[in-house]
Amino acid sequence: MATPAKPYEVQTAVFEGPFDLLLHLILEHRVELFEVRLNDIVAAYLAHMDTLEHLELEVASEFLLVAATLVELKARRLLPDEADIDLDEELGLWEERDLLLSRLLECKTFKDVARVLDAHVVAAARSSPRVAGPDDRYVGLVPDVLVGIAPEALRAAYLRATAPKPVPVVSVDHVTVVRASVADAITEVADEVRRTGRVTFRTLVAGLAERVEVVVRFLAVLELVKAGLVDVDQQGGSFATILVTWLGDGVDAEVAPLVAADRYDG
Amino acid sequence: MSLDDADRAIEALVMVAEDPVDPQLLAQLIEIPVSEVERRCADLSARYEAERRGFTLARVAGGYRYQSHADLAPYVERFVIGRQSARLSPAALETLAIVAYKQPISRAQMTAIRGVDVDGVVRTLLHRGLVAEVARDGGPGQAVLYGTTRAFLEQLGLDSLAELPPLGEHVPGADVVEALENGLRAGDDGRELRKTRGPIAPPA
Amino acid sequence: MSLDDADRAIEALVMVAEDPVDPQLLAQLIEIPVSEVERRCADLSARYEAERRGFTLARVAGGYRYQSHADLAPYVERFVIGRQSARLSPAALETLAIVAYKQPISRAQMTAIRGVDVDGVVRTLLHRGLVAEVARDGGPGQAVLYGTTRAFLEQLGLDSLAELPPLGEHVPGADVVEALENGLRAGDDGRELRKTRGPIAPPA
Repeated sequence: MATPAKPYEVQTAVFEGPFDLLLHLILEHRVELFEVRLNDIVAAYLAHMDTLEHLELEVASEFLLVAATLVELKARRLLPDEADIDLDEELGLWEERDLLLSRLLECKTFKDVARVLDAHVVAAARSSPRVAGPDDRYVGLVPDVLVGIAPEALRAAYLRATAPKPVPVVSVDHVTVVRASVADAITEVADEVRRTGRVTFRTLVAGLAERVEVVVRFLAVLELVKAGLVDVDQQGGSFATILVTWLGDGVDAEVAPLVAADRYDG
Repeated sequence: MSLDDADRAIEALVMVAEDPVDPQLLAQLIEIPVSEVERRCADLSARYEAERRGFTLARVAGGYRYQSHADLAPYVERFVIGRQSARLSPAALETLAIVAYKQPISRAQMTAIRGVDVDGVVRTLLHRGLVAEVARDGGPGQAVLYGTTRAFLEQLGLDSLAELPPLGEHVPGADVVEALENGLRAGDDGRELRKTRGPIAPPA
Repeated sequence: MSLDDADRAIEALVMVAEDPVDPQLLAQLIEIPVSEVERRCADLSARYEAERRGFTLARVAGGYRYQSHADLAPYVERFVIGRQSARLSPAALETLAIVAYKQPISRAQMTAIRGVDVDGVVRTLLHRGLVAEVARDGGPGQAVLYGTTRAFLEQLGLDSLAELPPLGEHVPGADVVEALENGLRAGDDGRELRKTRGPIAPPA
């Protein structure tokens, strides 16, 4: 990261990621998570994107993670409202909540201990080490370390040092799965809405087994709304059918930048 | 209060070293037991302090080194400008803390703990020489595993990783745990959170 | 016989310096006259001798430096010889190659090319007399620029740098280096190097 990315802002506070945001909301504002209006955060997100001259991709994708986490949590709250509660699902919900709690606690632990380490660094920086080494009387003792090294070996070492470094491969985990699939979902949703002209959100998520996949589809729709490629309409308040309508002119070029943007891995 | 030859040899050797000198090496060169090296270094260090020297003999990263006395930071800071590294960002410090306590650890594991991508900060930490690749995961991905370096110990002024503050002392208190539990409560229908585990365990 | 603050500041500053410290600079940093610096240094030096310290405060070309006492040379020699492995590490060889082909070059530029901190490696190369400071960057930081030495050429059996094997026109990686360097130089374009010494200084 050559220059530090401008962190994403929600209501003046600066958050570094979903855990950061959740810890802030819960610990400093004592907010119950299910009271957070996702609407507000999405509105702030869209307003912020409008003010940017160019999309700060790393920050934008982190924000999508925040939104995904919140949507997932709110979805958990909403699902049991349906008449028949699946006991397995209910138990799974508790487990997931406990897992999130322990992850937040772990994250908070390292945030706190990082401050202690910083205090160590600051204290240690008040002393500087001696680095001068032996004086010139002893330079003659140094063996000729280059003996036996051909100039060609030096050239080879130079080429090795300047060869492009392999890009580190990050193995897929829970978090990166979410990020990667938003790009795919944008393509899939765009294809489907363009083909049909108008479709219900329920149709777009029909057949998806995992809740997180539904969340990702929802985020994809938000991205397409933001880009002006689709419009959404919901008559009859919460839980009424959401209609998604195609506004674009049918070329792939409009969708491509969104997909590329999300695939970017800073 | 004259110094004997072993003390003088310790002073000379630590003076010409570019990095902290392993007491084993001092013992070998001076031909005295390691325990005696340790005792003599402790005595020298106490004596410098008592004489109000401008330098100290410090035990850092497993060895002994001379360094300027912390009192004189105002003078030294003006002089060594550029040699001191810039402060780490909170994000880099948090990631560094995770590596310090969880090493060896992969990027994916760091990402999972922080909840955000760590590639940028890991690059910064590698660049600063505070962490390094220490192994590869045996699994299919052969993920690179990272650990802290000697430079990390030197920058924190620690003798070894054992001197890191115990993580257990920094596990959030009952009030924080309770606040988080309330925050994650289901809300309106009075359902209670069933606890299945306590605060996270300190590292083994 | 406690030391006052000016003595302590002198001790601290000379201790952390990489090169002999100019008394003018000491005077400026401590805000006392140069003559007083000279007198205090002479006193400190005499006191170390009287206390039979293992180190001395020597007045050498360019200023004051701590060095090991001549009496203790046998220990220091064993340390210096024993410490060096006969071969350069791959990291040291790569860094040396970068200096050889890109001189004059700053540590920051080497770090940018290698992607890891090079301070320790550069110190090794300096102490082995293979590279030396050859100039200073004209910019605000006055970064030290390094080049290879005559000893470097002699050990490789070359008469001049022109005899280094050419990198070739189509070397992959050279463009990468340029990109890295441009990235590093962004913002201070057009700055010229102010040379203070010739390109190949023999080890001091």
